[in-house]
Amino acid sequence: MTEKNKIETGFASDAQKNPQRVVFVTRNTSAKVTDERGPQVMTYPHLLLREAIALQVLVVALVLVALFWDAPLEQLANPLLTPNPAKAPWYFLGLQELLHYFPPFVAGVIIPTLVVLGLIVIPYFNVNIEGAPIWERRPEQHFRRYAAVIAGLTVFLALFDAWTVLAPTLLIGGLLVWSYYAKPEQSRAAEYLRGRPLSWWLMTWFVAVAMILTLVGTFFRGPGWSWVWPWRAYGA
Amino acid sequence: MSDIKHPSSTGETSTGQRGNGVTRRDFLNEVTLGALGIAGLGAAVVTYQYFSPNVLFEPSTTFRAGSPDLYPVHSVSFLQDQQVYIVRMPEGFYAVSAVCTHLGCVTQWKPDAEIIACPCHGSKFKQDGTKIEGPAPRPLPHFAISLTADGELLVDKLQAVKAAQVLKV
Amino acid sequence: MATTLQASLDRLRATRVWKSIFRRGPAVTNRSRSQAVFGNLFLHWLPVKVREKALTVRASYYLGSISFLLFIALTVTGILLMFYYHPAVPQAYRDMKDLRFVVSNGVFLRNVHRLAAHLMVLLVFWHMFHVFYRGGYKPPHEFNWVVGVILLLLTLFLSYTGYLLPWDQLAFWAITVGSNIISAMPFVGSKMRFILLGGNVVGENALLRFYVLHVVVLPLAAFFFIGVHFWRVQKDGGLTVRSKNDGKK
Amino acid sequence: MAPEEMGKVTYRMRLIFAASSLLFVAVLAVSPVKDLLREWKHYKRGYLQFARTRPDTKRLTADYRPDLDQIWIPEMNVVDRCASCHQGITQATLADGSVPQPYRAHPPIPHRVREWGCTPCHRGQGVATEVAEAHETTLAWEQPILPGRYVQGACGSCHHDARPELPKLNRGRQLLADHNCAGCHRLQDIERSVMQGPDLTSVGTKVSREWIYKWLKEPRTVVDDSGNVKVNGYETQESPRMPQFRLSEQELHDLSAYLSAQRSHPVAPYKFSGAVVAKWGKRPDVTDQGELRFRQMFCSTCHSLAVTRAGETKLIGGEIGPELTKVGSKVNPDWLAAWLLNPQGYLAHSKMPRYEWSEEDLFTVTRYIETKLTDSDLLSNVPQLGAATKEEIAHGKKTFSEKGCASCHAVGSSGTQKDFGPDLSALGSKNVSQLEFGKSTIPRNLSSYIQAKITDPSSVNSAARMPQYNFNAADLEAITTALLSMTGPPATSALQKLTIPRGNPQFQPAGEFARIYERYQCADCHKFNGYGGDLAPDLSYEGSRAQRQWIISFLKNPQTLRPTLTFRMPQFNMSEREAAVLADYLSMVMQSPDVRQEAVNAKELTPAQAALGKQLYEVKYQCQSCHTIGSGGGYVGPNLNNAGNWLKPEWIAAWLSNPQALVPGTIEPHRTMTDGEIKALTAYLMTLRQSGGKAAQKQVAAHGAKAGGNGVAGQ
Repeated sequence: MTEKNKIETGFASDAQKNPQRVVFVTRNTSAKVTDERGPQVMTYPHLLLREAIALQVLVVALVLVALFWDAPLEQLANPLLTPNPAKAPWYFLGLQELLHYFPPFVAGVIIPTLVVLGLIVIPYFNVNIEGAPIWERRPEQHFRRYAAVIAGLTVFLALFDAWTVLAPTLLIGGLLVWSYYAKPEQSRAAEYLRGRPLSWWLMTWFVAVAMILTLVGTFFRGPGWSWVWPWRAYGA
Repeated sequence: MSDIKHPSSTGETSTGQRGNGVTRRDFLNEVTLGALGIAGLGAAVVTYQYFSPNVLFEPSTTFRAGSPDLYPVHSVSFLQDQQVYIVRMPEGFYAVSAVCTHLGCVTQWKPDAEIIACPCHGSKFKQDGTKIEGPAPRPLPHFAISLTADGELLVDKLQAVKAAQVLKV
Repeated sequence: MATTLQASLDRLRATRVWKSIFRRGPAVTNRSRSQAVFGNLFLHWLPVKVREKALTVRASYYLGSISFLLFIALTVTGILLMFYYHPAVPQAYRDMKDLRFVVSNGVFLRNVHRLAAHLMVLLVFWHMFHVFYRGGYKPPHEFNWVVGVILLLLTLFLSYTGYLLPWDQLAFWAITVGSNIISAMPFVGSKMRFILLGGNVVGENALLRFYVLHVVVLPLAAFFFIGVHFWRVQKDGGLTVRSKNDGKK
Repeated sequence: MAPEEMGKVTYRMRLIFAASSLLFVAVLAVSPVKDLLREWKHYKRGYLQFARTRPDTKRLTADYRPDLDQIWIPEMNVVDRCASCHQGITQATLADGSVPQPYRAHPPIPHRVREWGCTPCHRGQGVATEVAEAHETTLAWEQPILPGRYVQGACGSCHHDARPELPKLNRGRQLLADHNCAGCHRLQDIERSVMQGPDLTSVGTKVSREWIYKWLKEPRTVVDDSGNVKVNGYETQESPRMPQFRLSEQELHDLSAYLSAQRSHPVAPYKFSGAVVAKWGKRPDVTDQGELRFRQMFCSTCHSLAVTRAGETKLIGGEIGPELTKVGSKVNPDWLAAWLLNPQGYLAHSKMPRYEWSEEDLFTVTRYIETKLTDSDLLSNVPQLGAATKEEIAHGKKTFSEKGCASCHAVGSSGTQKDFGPDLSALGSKNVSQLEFGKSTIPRNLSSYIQAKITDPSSVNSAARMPQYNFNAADLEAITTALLSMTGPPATSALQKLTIPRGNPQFQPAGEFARIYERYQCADCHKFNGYGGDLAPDLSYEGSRAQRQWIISFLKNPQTLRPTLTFRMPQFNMSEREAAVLADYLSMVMQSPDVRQEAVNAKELTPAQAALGKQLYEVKYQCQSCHTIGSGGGYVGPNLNNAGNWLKPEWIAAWLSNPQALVPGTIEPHRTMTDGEIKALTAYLMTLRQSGGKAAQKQVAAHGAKAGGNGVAGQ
């Protein structure tokens, strides 16, 4: 009875003995207690001491940088004088880069909404809980499906000439295709990549695109959102 | 961190009551506490410094009160912007604060009764600022008054002077 | 010297006042150490015990903790900066100049605030990716992941609203460009922008709104969700720590 | 693990914590230390040390406080902390040049630093307390300190009037006006003049295509690289009006074709009567006679001619009209006579007066110009252009508008084109980031930009259409100063109140007087109520000064009052009626409120007073050192031989009591005289009359002509 309960809820019932006992039962696996996660120590003082050190190191780092780097301050805001280029804060520069390629509704609304929704629903997707490696089951069928998605995405991005999005997409897509054909024993990278679930691939693609777009928007965009090399000052 | 993994080896040092382990542990404790204490005190001092402004956007405490001819003899003129009475008597000029010494209300000159009266708690002063009655603890202070090179009155509200000191024009 | 310090500390701990506040003796036993955590409102967010493995740097790089500490640092420097800031045009900009040139340590505080803000956005992203790659979003942590996503959005909005406050060209045009993205939403976009800015252009109203959002509304919301986030870490069984058989079938 | 071991902190952790705490304290201390060592505090301490080395230490340190010094003038939006470092700014004893900066005192100016602050004049960032931030261009401040040599530009932001203390600014504004900069650009306070460049509607009837080609290639007035102005190869002080455009050979062909085809409203060729031609046509002295008339009519007051003296050739004559040395090779003879008869008939806004010509004079003078004022080499370098083709004309028309020629020149009814170039009325407050520097390597600041733009427009913008100007260094600086003064309207209403507007004088007479005034272009040389030229006396109060009869006789036969002058009133051959109309108007309208007619009654002046006056004139006040009576006296002031016929007694009285009240800036000394002395001097001066009558007048006229001839040749 106890055992059945564990399987259904995924939680240990005797929380008093060991509140951290967690059990997952998924397809193709058997029920297994996964509590072999080492001994425990008191929060006070062990964790708090480390937090205090972390705080001190953080403050030291902040102070040292703040002494040599001044927070930017430009001229008084002037609605009549648009700087060229006018840039949003750096964490929105990926979005601004997207706006350069896609209509505002797509880049400004649909994509951010999808990203936020996607992030929220990740834990509720079954496929992630399994953590099943991507090519484990029905690889041919999956490969055809994924290849079609990558091809479609490539055509779509190429149509909009959005090559700063296309580049990381092709990179990750290429890795995915490579991992399909590679033999796990061939190299450690192949073994690693073949062991990743679909959610890992999606997130990695997102991280790659977001990073490339933000870097491009921050450093490689000049007047008129044209491509510039950051080591060459504008106008010089 | 592997420090707690071998309690037998490190435990000796940290918990042992013999040798210089005790002193070392205590010393470290005190260095830490001392450093944090200094940081705390320093932070208090720096915060105090931060809170005391280095420049003020307040009206100047020294101001020009115009030509002496503007003030008839035997007159008390209230300068509202500066909250000062310019008093001209036969013996000369003096500048009297219009701020009551009791609780800082602005007093009023009553020409009929020839007194300076405070509307808040009923203090009354003579035109030279000496107290007649009321809760005010002190007479109204006199400010330094002088003539500029181009012949205008100059009052310095930061500089209080004795009541006997008048400007002869 | 050493002993006197220790002795006076001990004497202080023996007073009624100290005891009334801390309600425990020196933390020498596990019981008193537990009480130290239980008996303190802020430490109550933490579990009494943590897994030893979760303390290692590689387990989390302390990304969550440092993000939180940055939030505290931002709160402290932010409150100090508020003493010299008027959310008005163009006084806000003059206040920046005064912080820079006149106020003792003003430029330092502003630098720290600005730097910590950027760092916090960066670390919150990093924290999220790190948690994802470690599988920290998986049950039973699903809800805490969602809280984390909310905290990410709050961090972005905190940083974004703070961006306008210096009222310089950088601020003005970043907010102008950013707020125009909102108006791309169908039907409600322009209305939302109108409400956010309190007008059709980035002006005095927008500055005041961003100020209130930045110093009151968003920090309170962030504080609340941070509390939930910490508390859920404890309730969901602590940090995700890989066991030996993780990743191996 | 034993339960109690769970709470033991290792020695290593304690060590790490202790070390990080120490580092924490040390690093936290850096910012307060940095704060202690701020730049302004350094200068504060330095001032105390410096003051101790001075003899008047006590006075210098009387106002010393260790805090920031701030000048706050809310209504002008001024927050200046400059005095935090520049602490001796108001200490008179530190004005010496040997006092090191930043402690030197400000040179005396009419503005008090406490009431005006520093940045309204010097610019820079007043709120800054660091040297670089306060003085230089930074990301957060693009109005750096105005270099000292341009500081008059700052004065000009408020003082739109011309102040004698600001010579560089005035010179710059004058240059901007003279060079027709307002033709293409909108400039603060400099309006487009009515006559920018000549109307070219019928220019094809005036000059040949070859001459146009030559002119476009090398405008008559050329400034060489060293800034010397040359007209037809002769040095002069005249400001060049037509700039040199960078035109290709093709553009020169096209433009000359287009312009030579402009013959819309040709003036009808003047036909001399047969009698005159018969009488003068054959006479060998016709050109000599023409030259004599040319001189007698004082053409030289406005036009200059090249004169060679001692191997050196110079232009002699006025600058109101063009230089005429080679004009005979330039214009068509048919056109010339018609022009001289009625200049406004060809060019409505011409400044040239319409003389009352006798046919003989016109004939001789035109012959003189056609034969003597010529240069056979003028067109020697010009290719044979032939007749203009349709295609060339069409291209020329396009080039004409592309180069902005229409900004100054009207062709046909199209009128001139406004604001061809950028608006410069707020150039002085432009930020560096708003300027295009192109590929040039000049320093990134406004004054360098302005100078580069003027000396070589293509250096900062290869597509610049602006013509090239060659100014010498001083004029370049003056123009830069004037442009820097154009900062647009002041930002705050309080400053707007303090701005001193430019006087915008207008004089709009009416009626018969207006017709004669226009005909003789009186305002070219004379001022009327502040409007007009500077060459001749201001006539605003002429009615209070001169007697009507004298004015009439002077207008009919201008003679000089001041024999040292080169430029004199031309002989217009005015009719009696015209002279009378002018005299009536001047007597009645141009009156000074300061001259009261009842002050002196001429009839009450006695010979005794006159005798006393003579005494005062000769002994007490020594007037003869400047004025001439009879044959003795100086030449600084006007000749008083005929004062009794010329001046009104009440004017003399008012003048003697306070000359500067009547004519500000006159060199007549202001003496304190008693009323009795004034009356006596007036009485004496009123007795000075030259015998009237035709003979005297004729003699005077002849003398004037002779003197004029000498004047031109002798100067």
